[in-house]
Amino acid sequence: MKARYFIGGIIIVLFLGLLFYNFTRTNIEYESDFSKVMQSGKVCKATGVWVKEKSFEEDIKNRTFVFYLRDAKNNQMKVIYRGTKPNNFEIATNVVVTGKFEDGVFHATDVLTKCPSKYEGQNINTSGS
Amino acid sequence: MNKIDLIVTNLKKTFNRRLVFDGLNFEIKSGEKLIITGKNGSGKSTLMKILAGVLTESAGFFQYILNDKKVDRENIYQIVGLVSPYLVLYDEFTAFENLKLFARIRNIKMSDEEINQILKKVGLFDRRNDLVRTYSSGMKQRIKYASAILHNPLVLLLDEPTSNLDLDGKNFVDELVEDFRSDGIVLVATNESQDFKYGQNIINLDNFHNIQVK
Amino acid sequence: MKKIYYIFYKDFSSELRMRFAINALIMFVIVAVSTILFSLGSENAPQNVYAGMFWVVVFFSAMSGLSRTFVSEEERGTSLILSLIANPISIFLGKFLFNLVLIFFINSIITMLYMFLFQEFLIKNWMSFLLAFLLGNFGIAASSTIIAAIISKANVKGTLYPVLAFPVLLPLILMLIEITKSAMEGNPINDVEAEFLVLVSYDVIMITASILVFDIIWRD
Amino acid sequence: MKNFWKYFLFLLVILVLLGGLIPPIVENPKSFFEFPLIRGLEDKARIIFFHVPTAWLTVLAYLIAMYYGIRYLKNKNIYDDMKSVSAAALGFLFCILATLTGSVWAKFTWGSFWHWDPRETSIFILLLIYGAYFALRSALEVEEKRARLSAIYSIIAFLTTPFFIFIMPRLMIGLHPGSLEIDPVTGQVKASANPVIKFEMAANMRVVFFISLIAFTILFFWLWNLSHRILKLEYENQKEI
Repeated sequence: MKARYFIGGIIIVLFLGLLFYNFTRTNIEYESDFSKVMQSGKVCKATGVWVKEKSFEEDIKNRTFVFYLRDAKNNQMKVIYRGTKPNNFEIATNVVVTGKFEDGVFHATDVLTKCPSKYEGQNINTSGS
Repeated sequence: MNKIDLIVTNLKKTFNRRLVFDGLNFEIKSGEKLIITGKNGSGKSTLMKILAGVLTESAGFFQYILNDKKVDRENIYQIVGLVSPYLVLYDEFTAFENLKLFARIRNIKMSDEEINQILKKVGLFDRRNDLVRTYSSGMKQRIKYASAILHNPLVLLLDEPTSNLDLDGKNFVDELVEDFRSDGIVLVATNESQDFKYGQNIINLDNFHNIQVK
Repeated sequence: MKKIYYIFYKDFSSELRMRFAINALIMFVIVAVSTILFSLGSENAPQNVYAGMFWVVVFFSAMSGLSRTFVSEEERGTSLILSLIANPISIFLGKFLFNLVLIFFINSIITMLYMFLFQEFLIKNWMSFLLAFLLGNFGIAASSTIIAAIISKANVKGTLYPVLAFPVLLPLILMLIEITKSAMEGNPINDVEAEFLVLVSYDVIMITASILVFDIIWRD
Repeated sequence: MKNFWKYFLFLLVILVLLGGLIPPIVENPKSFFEFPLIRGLEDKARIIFFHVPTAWLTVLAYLIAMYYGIRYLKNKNIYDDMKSVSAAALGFLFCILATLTGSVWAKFTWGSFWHWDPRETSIFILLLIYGAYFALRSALEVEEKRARLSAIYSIIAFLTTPFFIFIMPRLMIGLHPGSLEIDPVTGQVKASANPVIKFEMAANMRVVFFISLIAFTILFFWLWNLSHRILKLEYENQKEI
């Protein structure tokens, strides 16, 4: 009786361990290299920084939002999002887009912005944003 | 010859804050037969279900000891046969199919002939291929006996053994209890005074009912 | 092992005679799929929506059929005789086996209906879809059997079942949707290797936990 | 010192209210009584003193409810079930509070009430589990059965939570601090700054934050203690009739 709970407990802990090992081992696939995004043609999550110099276009009538992203290697990519501009797009440090690269444009189904999350003063210069 | 003991120590059952019984102590050995009596609602059926291992007690404990070895809770079903008014068989199957299924699930080898023998014994042989759904209450009582003795149990728990039975059926129960294996235990829960002949000792559950919990 | 098989066999032949679950299940699937069909009309929804809707139908058909094995025993009062002839573990595994067969049957029907009715439901990597189908059915059967055992002891059984099962089945369903999406895009199985590991862990953890706690549920 | 904890709690709550709401938020904090300005957050940063403790208690209460559930299964002592259910009830309350405070804040900071960010999703699932737990309890009339089955459900539901921790980041990117994000400079995936774990919080904010965490925890145990004692009294009262 007691032995059964013991063995069962060990099995459960073992597989929870496997789960966490698996979690730490595999990267969560946010593609940060745009050259790969452009080649693959698959649905993926891509991440980059908004190119402020090229600004953005917003078409409220057709609900489209167009902007440019660049990755760490300075590859730039045009993104078309069928939706409205996220609220704090301008102050975002980082943009994540979900979608597919087709005909030279990235068609995003989802755009997420990450904001600065440090509860510290701004005297540290946050470059990149 | 097997040796079986049943030890009941300080057994207590409460049901939704209501005390059913408390401080129940007794011990019976191979060959002994015990009558359990008490008013309606005194917990006779509850005690029978607890001893059959299908209901959990609230406190205290009971233990079957087979040939000096404790019987695991999970294996009580192998040595116990229960007849109870609460027992309902699968009524979409015939009597024969029910017994055949039970034998298979219990993993005991039984030929169709042996099952027919048991059906003859309880007087259902002629109706063995009818669905249990079509049975009268007396016949349902008889098929319960068949399922209780199918695996030749060491412990026979009979709750209201003669209810719904005709004279012929009562004679069958008399015979069954009389001729029950000499190394076995029989417990009979009843209020019918004519059933008191089945056992030597009587426990009245009413005596265990009024104890106040501290 | 034999005991488990015969408990399954008992439920199976009982189902053949009484049709507790199967008729309702098939009707449910037909109703659900045709509702989706009507609501889409001639519009083409994006591909991954079909992957999601496939598992949604699977989840709700599981919710409408898999509780019957325990609920019918409890409603008819036959659980007493069952616990008198077998130990709790065999009972659980027998019922689990029955639910496993049932869900395989019903999900095969759903898959065929989907392939037949929705052109967009096109699986390009059958290997990974079938493996997900296999592991997914196992997990759904495991979780829904133990939840059904809990439900069968309660007063209101029907509405409570999906409420209790949803949080437990959600991680499984989410993973299955991810794998199905990937299979529909024709990605190799390695892409969703991690998801498969999660499925396996889920299946093992759920079945182990169920076996451990079942006898506490079963004995009144 | 019979009422030590009550006075202590009172003191802490006053401290948290004063410390959390009064200090002005300035660009370059000079004195200890000024909080740093965080761009995009401004005054909304104060939520951390109230939102995080409620979220923490939601989880703590669940663990306590499960612990006493398991104890009930072992000892069959109905008082353990009372402790379990009152912890769960408080957990449910704090869960609702955490969801509401979070979603109101999200409306003003992230733009809408709900984003399905991993942590929002997990609190939603916890809300569902708590809801299911109470739905199950209300459907069971026999006390012993209710205690037993709800304890078992809490265990089974708990076993699925590690899966969410794994699954969520694969399905959606986190907005909460501490969730995974992509470093804008290197492009690598990394866990973002977690103000709770990594203490990337100004020192004076940290003091208020931890006082608040302690105060909320004491408040929880006080409420829990009261509610399971009430249940026990009611139970004994009914038994005498």
